[in-house]
Amino acid sequence: MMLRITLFGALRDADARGFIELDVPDHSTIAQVREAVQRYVREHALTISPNLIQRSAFASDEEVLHNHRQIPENGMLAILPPVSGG
Amino acid sequence: MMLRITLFGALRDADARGFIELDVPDHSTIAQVREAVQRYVREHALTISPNLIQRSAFASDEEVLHNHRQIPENGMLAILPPVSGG
Amino acid sequence: MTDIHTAVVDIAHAPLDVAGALDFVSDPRFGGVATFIGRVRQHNLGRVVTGVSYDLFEPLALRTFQAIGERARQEVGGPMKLYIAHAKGHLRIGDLAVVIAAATPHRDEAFRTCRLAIEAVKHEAPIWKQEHYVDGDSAWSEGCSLCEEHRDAELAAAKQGGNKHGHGH
Amino acid sequence: MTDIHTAVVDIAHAPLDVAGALDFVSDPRFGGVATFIGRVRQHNLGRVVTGVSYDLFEPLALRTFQAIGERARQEVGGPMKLYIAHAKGHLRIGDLAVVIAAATPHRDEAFRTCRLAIEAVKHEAPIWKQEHYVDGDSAWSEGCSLCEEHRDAELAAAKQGGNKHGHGH
Repeated sequence: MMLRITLFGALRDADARGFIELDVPDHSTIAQVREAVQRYVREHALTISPNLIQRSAFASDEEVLHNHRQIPENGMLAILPPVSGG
Repeated sequence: MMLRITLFGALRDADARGFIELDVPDHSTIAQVREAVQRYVREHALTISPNLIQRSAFASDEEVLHNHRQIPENGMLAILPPVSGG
Repeated sequence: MTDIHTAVVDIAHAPLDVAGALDFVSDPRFGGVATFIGRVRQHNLGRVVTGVSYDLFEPLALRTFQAIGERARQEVGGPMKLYIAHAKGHLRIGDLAVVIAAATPHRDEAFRTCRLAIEAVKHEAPIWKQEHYVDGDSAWSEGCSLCEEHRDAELAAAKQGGNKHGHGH
Repeated sequence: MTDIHTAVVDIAHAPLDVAGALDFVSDPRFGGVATFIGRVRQHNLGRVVTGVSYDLFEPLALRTFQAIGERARQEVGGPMKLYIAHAKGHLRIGDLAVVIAAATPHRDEAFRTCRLAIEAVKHEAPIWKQEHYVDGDSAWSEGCSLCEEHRDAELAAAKQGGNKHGHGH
Protein backbone atom coordinates (compact mmCIF):
# COMPACT_ATOMS: atom_id res chain seq x y z
CA MET A 1 0.00 0.00 0.00
CA MET A 2 1.07 3.63 -0.43
CA LEU A 3 2.12 5.30 2.79
CA ARG A 4 2.29 9.06 3.09
CA ILE A 5 4.78 10.07 5.78
CA THR A 6 4.65 13.68 6.91
CA LEU A 7 8.02 15.24 7.73
CA PHE A 8 8.88 17.54 10.63
CA GLY A 9 11.86 19.48 11.90
CA ALA A 10 15.22 18.52 10.41
CA LEU A 11 13.53 15.78 8.37
CA ARG A 12 11.73 18.38 6.28
CA ASP A 13 14.99 18.50 4.30
CA ALA A 14 14.13 15.05 2.91
CA ASP A 15 11.45 16.52 0.66
CA ALA A 16 10.41 20.12 0.16
CA ARG A 17 6.75 19.11 -0.16
CA GLY A 18 6.76 18.17 3.56
CA PHE A 19 6.08 14.47 3.05
CA ILE A 20 7.42 11.38 1.33
CA GLU A 21 5.47 8.52 -0.17
CA LEU A 22 6.56 4.92 0.14
CA ASP A 23 5.06 1.71 -1.19
CA VAL A 24 5.11 -0.88 1.61
CA PRO A 25 3.43 -4.25 2.13
CA ASP A 26 0.02 -4.12 3.80
CA HIS A 27 0.17 -4.62 7.58
CA SER A 28 3.83 -3.59 7.73
CA THR A 29 5.13 -2.83 11.19
CA ILE A 30 6.68 0.46 12.14
CA ALA A 31 10.05 -1.30 12.30
CA GLN A 32 9.64 -2.27 8.63
CA VAL A 33 8.58 1.26 7.72
CA ARG A 34 11.69 2.57 9.45
CA GLU A 35 13.85 0.33 7.26
CA ALA A 36 11.99 1.53 4.17
CA VAL A 37 12.61 5.14 5.19
CA GLN A 38 16.30 4.36 5.71
CA ARG A 39 16.49 3.00 2.15
CA TYR A 40 14.59 6.03 0.85
CA VAL A 41 16.90 8.61 2.42
CA ARG A 42 19.98 6.67 1.32
CA GLU A 43 18.71 7.03 -2.25
CA HIS A 44 16.94 10.40 -2.22
CA ALA A 45 18.07 12.51 0.73
CA LEU A 46 21.72 11.99 1.45
CA THR A 47 21.91 14.98 3.82
CA ILE A 48 19.72 13.10 6.33
CA SER A 49 21.81 10.94 8.64
CA PRO A 50 20.68 7.33 9.17
CA ASN A 51 21.18 7.93 12.87
CA LEU A 52 18.51 10.63 12.80
CA ILE A 53 16.03 8.17 11.27
CA GLN A 54 17.01 5.65 13.92
CA ARG A 55 16.23 8.15 16.68
CA SER A 56 12.96 9.29 15.10
CA ALA A 57 9.55 8.07 16.16
CA PHE A 58 6.51 7.40 14.00
CA ALA A 59 3.05 8.56 14.88
CA SER A 60 -0.54 8.82 13.77
CA ASP A 61 -2.48 12.00 14.57
CA GLU A 62 -3.43 10.32 17.82
CA GLU A 63 -0.33 8.68 19.22
CA VAL A 64 3.29 7.65 18.86
CA LEU A 65 3.51 4.19 17.31
CA HIS A 66 6.39 2.07 18.52
CA ASN A 67 8.32 -0.47 16.44
CA HIS A 68 5.99 -3.45 16.94
CA ARG A 69 2.84 -1.56 15.88
CA GLN A 70 1.28 -1.91 12.44
CA ILE A 71 0.82 1.00 10.07
CA PRO A 72 -2.55 2.76 10.29
CA GLU A 73 -5.21 1.66 7.83
CA ASN A 74 -5.49 5.14 6.33
CA GLY A 75 -1.85 5.01 5.28
CA MET A 76 -1.02 8.30 7.01
CA LEU A 77 2.03 8.49 9.25
CA ALA A 78 4.24 11.23 10.65
CA ILE A 79 7.93 10.81 11.30
CA LEU A 80 9.07 12.71 14.39
CA PRO A 81 12.75 13.46 14.86
CA PRO A 82 13.94 14.09 18.43
CA VAL A 83 11.80 16.89 19.87
CA SER A 84 12.98 20.27 21.13
CA GLY A 85 9.95 22.28 22.19
CA GLY A 86 9.66 24.74 25.03
CA MET B 1 15.49 54.67 79.11
CA MET B 2 12.09 54.79 77.44
CA LEU B 3 11.64 52.16 74.76
CA ARG B 4 8.92 52.44 72.18
CA ILE B 5 7.97 49.02 70.84
CA THR B 6 5.87 48.95 67.69
CA LEU B 7 3.27 46.19 67.54
CA PHE B 8 2.32 44.01 64.56
CA GLY B 9 -0.17 41.30 63.74
CA ALA B 10 -1.88 39.65 66.69
CA LEU B 11 0.17 41.80 69.08
CA ARG B 12 -1.63 44.92 67.93
CA ASP B 13 -4.29 43.86 70.43
CA ALA B 14 -1.90 44.82 73.21
CA ASP B 15 -2.47 48.53 72.53
CA ALA B 16 -4.77 50.20 70.05
CA ARG B 17 -2.18 52.92 69.40
CA GLY B 18 0.03 50.34 67.72
CA PHE B 19 2.91 50.58 70.18
CA ILE B 20 3.74 50.22 73.85
CA GLU B 21 6.26 52.18 75.86
CA LEU B 22 8.43 50.58 78.51
CA ASP B 23 11.04 52.05 80.83
CA VAL B 24 14.06 49.73 80.81
CA PRO B 25 17.66 50.05 82.03
CA ASP B 26 20.09 51.50 79.48
CA HIS B 27 21.94 48.82 77.52
CA SER B 28 19.30 46.19 78.26
CA THR B 29 19.47 43.09 76.12
CA ILE B 30 16.63 41.85 73.98
CA ALA B 31 16.18 38.99 76.47
CA GLN B 32 15.58 41.57 79.21
CA VAL B 33 13.17 43.51 77.00
CA ARG B 34 11.26 40.31 76.36
CA GLU B 35 10.84 39.81 80.10
CA ALA B 36 9.66 43.40 80.49
CA VAL B 37 7.12 42.86 77.70
CA GLN B 38 5.91 39.69 79.42
CA ARG B 39 5.34 41.68 82.63
CA TYR B 40 3.60 44.41 80.65
CA VAL B 41 1.12 42.11 78.92
CA ARG B 42 0.44 40.25 82.19
CA GLU B 43 -0.64 43.58 83.65
CA HIS B 44 -2.16 45.41 80.66
CA ALA B 45 -3.06 42.97 77.89
CA LEU B 46 -4.34 39.72 79.31
CA THR B 47 -5.64 38.52 75.93
CA ILE B 48 -2.04 38.17 74.69
CA SER B 49 -0.61 34.76 75.55
CA PRO B 50 2.86 34.66 77.14
CA ASN B 51 3.71 31.94 74.63
CA LEU B 52 3.14 34.39 71.78
CA ILE B 53 5.63 36.83 73.32
CA GLN B 54 8.05 33.95 73.76
CA ARG B 55 7.81 33.11 70.05
CA SER B 56 8.06 36.74 68.93
CA ALA B 57 11.24 38.33 67.66
CA PHE B 58 12.45 41.88 68.18
CA ALA B 59 13.83 44.04 65.42
CA SER B 60 15.09 47.44 64.44
CA ASP B 61 14.15 48.84 61.03
CA GLU B 62 17.26 47.12 59.72
CA GLU B 63 17.37 43.66 61.22
CA VAL B 64 16.03 41.09 63.65
CA LEU B 65 17.79 41.39 66.99
CA HIS B 66 18.30 38.12 68.83
CA ASN B 67 18.26 37.68 72.61
CA HIS B 68 21.89 38.56 73.28
CA ARG B 69 21.75 41.88 71.40
CA GLN B 70 21.42 45.25 73.13
CA ILE B 71 18.53 47.60 72.51
CA PRO B 72 19.15 50.22 69.81
CA GLU B 73 20.35 53.62 70.99
CA ASN B 74 17.33 55.38 69.50
CA GLY B 75 15.02 53.38 71.76
CA MET B 76 12.90 52.15 68.83
CA LEU B 77 12.05 48.48 68.56
CA ALA B 78 9.46 46.40 66.81
CA ILE B 79 8.05 43.17 68.20
CA LEU B 80 7.35 40.61 65.49
CA PRO B 81 5.00 37.72 66.23
CA PRO B 82 5.40 34.59 64.07
CA VAL B 83 5.11 35.65 60.44
CA SER B 84 2.52 34.50 57.91
CA GLY B 85 3.11 36.35 54.66
CA GLY B 86 2.64 35.09 51.13
CA MET C 1 21.67 46.62 41.66
CA THR C 2 19.02 46.60 38.98
CA ASP C 3 18.58 42.83 38.89
CA ILE C 4 16.42 42.72 42.04
CA HIS C 5 13.16 44.62 42.40
CA THR C 6 11.30 44.64 45.71
CA ALA C 7 8.03 46.30 46.59
CA VAL C 8 5.31 46.52 49.17
CA VAL C 9 2.10 47.58 47.47
CA ASP C 10 -0.78 49.15 49.33
CA ILE C 11 -3.67 47.59 47.51
CA ALA C 12 -5.94 50.46 48.45
CA HIS C 13 -4.00 52.25 45.70
CA ALA C 14 -3.18 49.56 43.14
CA PRO C 15 -3.19 45.78 42.79
CA LEU C 16 0.00 43.79 42.41
CA ASP C 17 1.25 44.01 38.85
CA VAL C 18 2.08 40.70 37.20
CA ALA C 19 2.78 42.29 33.82
CA GLY C 20 5.17 44.71 35.53
CA ALA C 21 6.94 41.78 37.18
CA LEU C 22 7.37 40.03 33.81
CA ASP C 23 8.62 43.26 32.24
CA PHE C 24 11.16 43.73 35.00
CA VAL C 25 12.70 40.27 34.63
CA SER C 26 12.56 40.29 30.85
CA ASP C 27 16.04 40.23 29.29
CA PRO C 28 17.42 38.87 26.01
CA ARG C 29 19.85 36.72 28.01
CA PHE C 30 17.06 34.83 29.74
CA GLY C 31 15.07 31.95 28.32
CA GLY C 32 13.34 30.80 31.51
CA VAL C 33 10.89 32.79 33.60
CA ALA C 34 9.23 31.21 36.61
CA THR C 35 6.61 33.09 38.55
CA PHE C 36 4.62 32.44 41.67
CA ILE C 37 1.43 34.28 42.46
CA GLY C 38 -0.24 33.90 45.83
CA ARG C 39 -3.95 34.69 45.86
CA VAL C 40 -6.56 34.91 48.57
CA ARG C 41 -8.52 31.68 48.75
CA GLN C 42 -12.13 31.29 49.73
CA HIS C 43 -11.51 28.52 52.23
CA ASN C 44 -8.85 27.90 54.80
CA LEU C 45 -8.77 25.07 57.29
CA GLY C 46 -12.42 24.41 56.63
CA ARG C 47 -13.66 27.97 57.22
CA VAL C 48 -15.21 30.25 54.61
CA VAL C 49 -12.97 33.28 54.18
CA THR C 50 -14.34 36.60 52.92
CA GLY C 51 -11.03 38.45 52.81
CA VAL C 52 -7.67 38.89 54.49
CA SER C 53 -5.70 41.80 55.85
CA TYR C 54 -1.94 41.95 55.59
CA ASP C 55 0.07 43.85 58.16
CA LEU C 56 3.72 44.51 57.30
CA PHE C 57 6.73 46.03 59.03
CA GLU C 58 7.57 47.75 55.82
CA PRO C 59 11.20 48.90 56.11
CA LEU C 60 12.33 45.52 57.40
CA ALA C 61 10.13 43.67 54.89
CA LEU C 62 11.82 45.49 52.02
CA ARG C 63 15.26 44.81 53.46
CA THR C 64 14.32 41.16 53.86
CA PHE C 65 13.15 40.94 50.24
CA GLN C 66 16.42 42.51 49.12
CA ALA C 67 18.43 40.07 51.25
CA ILE C 68 16.44 37.18 49.79
CA GLY C 69 17.29 38.45 46.32
CA GLU C 70 20.97 38.66 47.16
CA ARG C 71 20.90 35.14 48.52
CA ALA C 72 19.18 33.96 45.33
CA ARG C 73 21.83 35.70 43.23
CA GLN C 74 24.53 33.84 45.17
CA GLU C 75 22.70 30.54 44.69
CA VAL C 76 22.31 31.02 40.96
CA GLY C 77 25.91 32.13 40.57
CA GLY C 78 25.17 33.67 37.19
CA PRO C 79 22.91 36.27 35.65
CA MET C 80 19.35 36.44 36.97
CA LYS C 81 16.59 38.92 37.66
CA LEU C 82 14.17 38.63 40.53
CA TYR C 83 11.01 40.57 41.36
CA ILE C 84 9.36 40.30 44.77
CA ALA C 85 6.22 42.25 45.64
CA HIS C 86 3.80 41.77 48.52
CA ALA C 87 0.43 43.39 49.09
CA LYS C 88 -0.56 45.25 52.22
CA GLY C 89 -4.03 46.23 53.37
CA HIS C 90 -7.35 44.52 52.95
CA LEU C 91 -7.65 41.92 50.16
CA ARG C 92 -10.73 40.18 48.84
CA ILE C 93 -11.01 36.63 47.48
CA GLY C 94 -8.92 36.29 44.34
CA ASP C 95 -6.80 39.37 45.05
CA LEU C 96 -3.08 38.90 44.64
CA ALA C 97 -1.14 38.73 47.91
CA VAL C 98 2.34 38.13 46.54
CA VAL C 99 4.01 38.10 43.14
CA ILE C 100 7.44 36.60 42.53
CA ALA C 101 9.09 36.45 39.12
CA ALA C 102 12.52 34.97 38.48
CA ALA C 103 14.31 34.89 35.16
CA THR C 104 17.56 33.13 34.29
CA PRO C 105 19.15 31.73 31.13
CA HIS C 106 17.64 28.26 31.72
CA ARG C 107 14.51 27.03 33.41
CA ASP C 108 15.93 25.01 36.28
CA GLU C 109 17.54 28.04 37.95
CA ALA C 110 14.41 30.08 37.31
CA PHE C 111 12.23 27.54 39.14
CA ARG C 112 14.72 27.18 41.98
CA THR C 113 15.08 30.94 42.38
CA CYS C 114 11.34 31.48 42.37
CA ARG C 115 10.80 28.75 44.93
CA LEU C 116 13.62 29.95 47.15
CA ALA C 117 12.15 33.45 47.09
CA ILE C 118 8.57 32.52 47.97
CA GLU C 119 9.69 30.16 50.75
CA ALA C 120 11.90 32.86 52.20
CA VAL C 121 9.19 35.51 51.93
CA LYS C 122 6.79 33.22 53.78
CA HIS C 123 9.20 32.19 56.49
CA GLU C 124 11.36 35.26 57.02
CA ALA C 125 9.60 38.46 56.03
CA PRO C 126 7.82 40.51 58.74
CA ILE C 127 4.31 40.08 57.33
CA TRP C 128 1.16 38.99 59.13
CA LYS C 129 -2.09 37.71 57.72
CA GLN C 130 -5.45 38.16 59.37
CA GLU C 131 -8.31 36.14 57.93
CA HIS C 132 -11.87 37.43 57.99
CA TYR C 133 -14.60 34.79 58.03
CA VAL C 134 -18.13 34.76 56.72
CA ASP C 135 -19.48 34.66 60.30
CA GLY C 136 -17.83 38.02 61.07
CA ASP C 137 -15.03 36.49 63.09
CA SER C 138 -11.40 37.05 62.22
CA ALA C 139 -8.08 35.51 63.24
CA TRP C 140 -4.39 36.13 62.73
CA SER C 141 -2.83 33.15 61.00
CA GLU C 142 -0.41 31.01 62.88
CA GLY C 143 3.02 31.67 61.57
CA CYS C 144 6.74 31.01 61.64
CA SER C 145 8.69 32.35 64.55
CA LEU C 146 11.58 34.63 63.66
CA CYS C 147 13.25 33.86 67.03
CA GLU C 148 16.30 31.81 66.28
CA GLU C 149 15.64 29.11 68.89
CA HIS C 150 11.95 28.68 67.97
CA ARG C 151 12.68 28.87 64.29
CA ASP C 152 15.28 26.13 64.36
CA ALA C 153 12.94 23.89 66.33
CA GLU C 154 10.05 24.62 63.96
CA LEU C 155 12.10 23.98 60.86
CA ALA C 156 13.41 20.70 62.29
CA ALA C 157 9.85 19.66 63.13
CA ALA C 158 8.75 20.66 59.63
CA LYS C 159 11.45 18.46 58.09
CA GLN C 160 10.40 15.51 60.19
CA GLY C 161 6.80 16.05 59.17
CA GLY C 162 7.67 15.61 55.49
CA ASN C 163 8.49 19.24 54.88
CA LYS C 164 5.07 20.44 55.99
CA HIS C 165 4.88 23.05 58.66
CA GLY C 166 2.61 22.30 61.55
CA HIS C 167 0.93 25.64 61.03
CA GLY C 168 -0.11 24.72 57.55
CA HIS C 169 1.44 27.19 55.18
CA MET D 1 -12.99 18.86 31.38
CA THR D 2 -12.65 22.58 31.86
CA ASP D 3 -9.68 22.37 34.22
CA ILE D 4 -7.12 21.86 31.43
CA HIS D 5 -6.61 24.32 28.60
CA THR D 6 -4.27 23.50 25.74
CA ALA D 7 -3.36 25.61 22.73
CA VAL D 8 -0.98 25.94 19.83
CA VAL D 9 -0.74 29.58 18.85
CA ASP D 10 0.44 30.73 15.45
CA ILE D 11 2.35 33.81 16.42
CA ALA D 12 1.87 35.31 13.00
CA HIS D 13 -1.65 36.00 14.35
CA ALA D 14 -1.17 36.63 18.06
CA PRO D 15 1.46 36.26 20.77
CA LEU D 16 1.05 33.84 23.66
CA ASP D 17 -1.25 35.31 26.26
CA VAL D 18 0.05 35.25 29.82
CA ALA D 19 -2.89 37.22 31.17
CA GLY D 20 -5.26 34.73 29.51
CA ALA D 21 -3.36 31.87 31.16
CA LEU D 22 -3.71 33.49 34.58
CA ASP D 23 -7.40 34.14 33.98
CA PHE D 24 -7.96 30.54 32.98
CA VAL D 25 -6.41 29.06 36.13
CA SER D 26 -7.92 31.65 38.44
CA ASP D 27 -10.39 30.13 40.89
CA PRO D 28 -11.50 31.05 44.41
CA ARG D 29 -10.38 27.60 45.61
CA PHE D 30 -6.78 28.18 44.61
CA GLY D 31 -4.19 30.12 46.58
CA GLY D 32 -1.10 29.10 44.60
CA VAL D 33 -0.38 29.86 40.96
CA ALA D 34 2.93 28.83 39.42
CA THR D 35 3.77 29.79 35.88
CA PHE D 36 6.60 29.08 33.52
CA ILE D 37 7.30 31.20 30.49
CA GLY D 38 9.88 30.16 27.95
CA ARG D 39 11.30 32.99 25.85
CA VAL D 40 13.65 33.15 22.91
CA ARG D 41 17.17 33.93 24.13
CA GLN D 42 19.78 35.88 22.26
CA HIS D 43 22.52 33.33 22.78
CA ASN D 44 22.62 29.58 22.67
CA LEU D 45 25.68 27.41 23.02
CA GLY D 46 27.86 30.43 22.34
CA ARG D 47 26.15 31.53 19.11
CA VAL D 48 24.22 34.75 18.59
CA VAL D 49 20.61 33.90 17.80
CA THR D 50 18.40 36.28 15.83
CA GLY D 51 15.22 34.21 16.07
CA VAL D 52 13.80 30.72 16.11
CA SER D 53 11.17 28.84 14.17
CA TYR D 54 8.93 26.27 15.80
CA ASP D 55 7.54 23.41 13.79
CA LEU D 56 4.74 21.40 15.41
CA PHE D 57 2.74 18.31 14.58
CA GLU D 58 -0.32 20.08 15.79
CA PRO D 59 -3.00 17.43 16.37
CA LEU D 60 -0.58 15.20 18.27
CA ALA D 61 0.91 18.17 20.14
CA LEU D 62 -2.53 19.12 21.44
CA ARG D 63 -3.28 15.53 22.41
CA THR D 64 0.06 15.35 24.17
CA PHE D 65 -0.65 18.57 26.12
CA GLN D 66 -4.02 17.17 27.14
CA ALA D 67 -2.43 13.89 28.25
CA ILE D 68 0.15 15.83 30.24
CA GLY D 69 -2.67 17.70 31.92
CA GLU D 70 -4.45 14.49 32.80
CA ARG D 71 -1.26 13.06 34.24
CA ALA D 72 -0.81 16.23 36.29
CA ARG D 73 -4.38 15.95 37.56
CA GLN D 74 -3.64 12.39 38.70
CA GLU D 75 -0.45 13.51 40.41
CA VAL D 76 -2.14 16.34 42.27
CA GLY D 77 -5.04 14.14 43.27
CA GLY D 78 -7.19 17.16 44.08
CA PRO D 79 -8.52 20.27 42.38
CA MET D 80 -6.18 22.01 39.96
CA LYS D 81 -6.25 23.99 36.75
CA LEU D 82 -3.54 23.83 34.14
CA TYR D 83 -2.93 25.93 31.02
CA ILE D 84 -0.43 24.84 28.37
CA ALA D 85 0.19 26.89 25.23
CA HIS D 86 3.04 26.69 22.74
CA ALA D 87 3.89 29.04 19.90
CA LYS D 88 4.38 28.01 16.31
CA GLY D 89 5.99 29.96 13.51
CA HIS D 90 8.85 32.41 13.51
CA LEU D 91 9.76 34.03 16.84
CA ARG D 92 12.11 36.90 17.54
CA ILE D 93 14.31 37.42 20.61
CA GLY D 94 12.14 37.89 23.67
CA ASP D 95 9.05 36.38 22.08
CA LEU D 96 7.21 33.83 24.19
CA ALA D 97 7.66 30.22 23.07
CA VAL D 98 5.67 28.47 25.77
CA VAL D 99 3.39 29.49 28.62
CA ILE D 100 2.39 27.13 31.41
CA ALA D 101 0.21 28.14 34.34
CA ALA D 102 -0.83 25.80 37.14
CA ALA D 103 -3.12 26.66 40.02
CA THR D 104 -3.93 24.56 43.08
CA PRO D 105 -5.05 25.24 46.64
CA HIS D 106 -1.45 25.39 47.93
CA ARG D 107 1.83 26.39 46.39
CA ASP D 108 3.74 23.12 46.51
CA GLU D 109 1.35 21.32 44.14
CA ALA D 110 1.27 24.38 41.89
CA PHE D 111 5.06 24.36 41.52
CA ARG D 112 5.16 20.61 41.00
CA THR D 113 2.38 20.69 38.42
CA CYS D 114 3.99 23.53 36.51
CA ARG D 115 7.35 21.80 36.50
CA LEU D 116 5.88 18.45 35.49
CA ALA D 117 4.08 20.14 32.60
CA ILE D 118 7.05 22.04 31.18
CA GLU D 119 9.34 19.01 31.46
CA ALA D 120 6.77 16.87 29.69
CA VAL D 121 6.17 19.48 26.98
CA LYS D 122 9.90 19.65 26.33
CA HIS D 123 10.48 15.91 26.33
CA GLU D 124 7.30 14.48 24.87
CA ALA D 125 5.49 16.95 22.64
CA PRO D 126 6.08 16.81 18.86
CA ILE D 127 7.68 20.24 18.56
CA TRP D 128 10.93 21.18 16.84
CA LYS D 129 13.02 24.30 17.20
CA GLN D 130 15.16 25.74 14.47
CA GLU D 131 17.57 28.46 15.51
CA HIS D 132 18.58 31.25 13.15
CA TYR D 133 21.99 32.80 13.71
CA VAL D 134 23.37 36.25 13.09
CA ASP D 135 25.66 34.86 10.34
CA GLY D 136 22.62 33.69 8.32
CA ASP D 137 23.09 30.06 9.25
CA SER D 138 20.37 28.06 10.93
CA ALA D 139 20.15 24.70 12.69
CA TRP D 140 17.51 22.42 14.15
CA SER D 141 18.13 21.95 17.86
CA GLU D 142 19.20 18.57 19.08
CA GLY D 143 16.32 17.02 20.91
CA CYS D 144 14.85 14.15 22.86
CA SER D 145 14.02 11.00 20.97
CA LEU D 146 10.42 9.85 21.22
CA CYS D 147 11.49 6.28 20.35
CA GLU D 148 11.05 4.18 23.43
CA GLU D 149 14.45 2.52 23.31
CA HIS D 150 16.38 5.76 22.61
CA ARG D 151 14.31 7.68 25.08
CA ASP D 152 14.95 5.30 27.94
CA ALA D 153 18.67 5.35 27.21
CA GLU D 154 18.69 9.14 26.99
CA LEU D 155 16.77 9.61 30.21
CA ALA D 156 19.07 7.17 32.03
CA ALA D 157 22.11 9.05 30.71
CA ALA D 158 20.52 12.33 31.77
CA LYS D 159 20.03 11.06 35.31
CA GLN D 160 23.63 9.93 35.50
CA GLY D 161 24.73 13.32 34.26
CA GLY D 162 23.08 15.06 37.21
CA ASN D 163 19.72 15.50 35.57
CA LYS D 164 21.11 17.45 32.65
CA HIS D 165 20.40 16.23 29.19
CA GLY D 166 23.36 15.83 26.91
CA HIS D 167 21.58 17.95 24.35
CA GLY D 168 21.38 20.83 26.77
CA HIS D 169 17.73 21.67 27.22
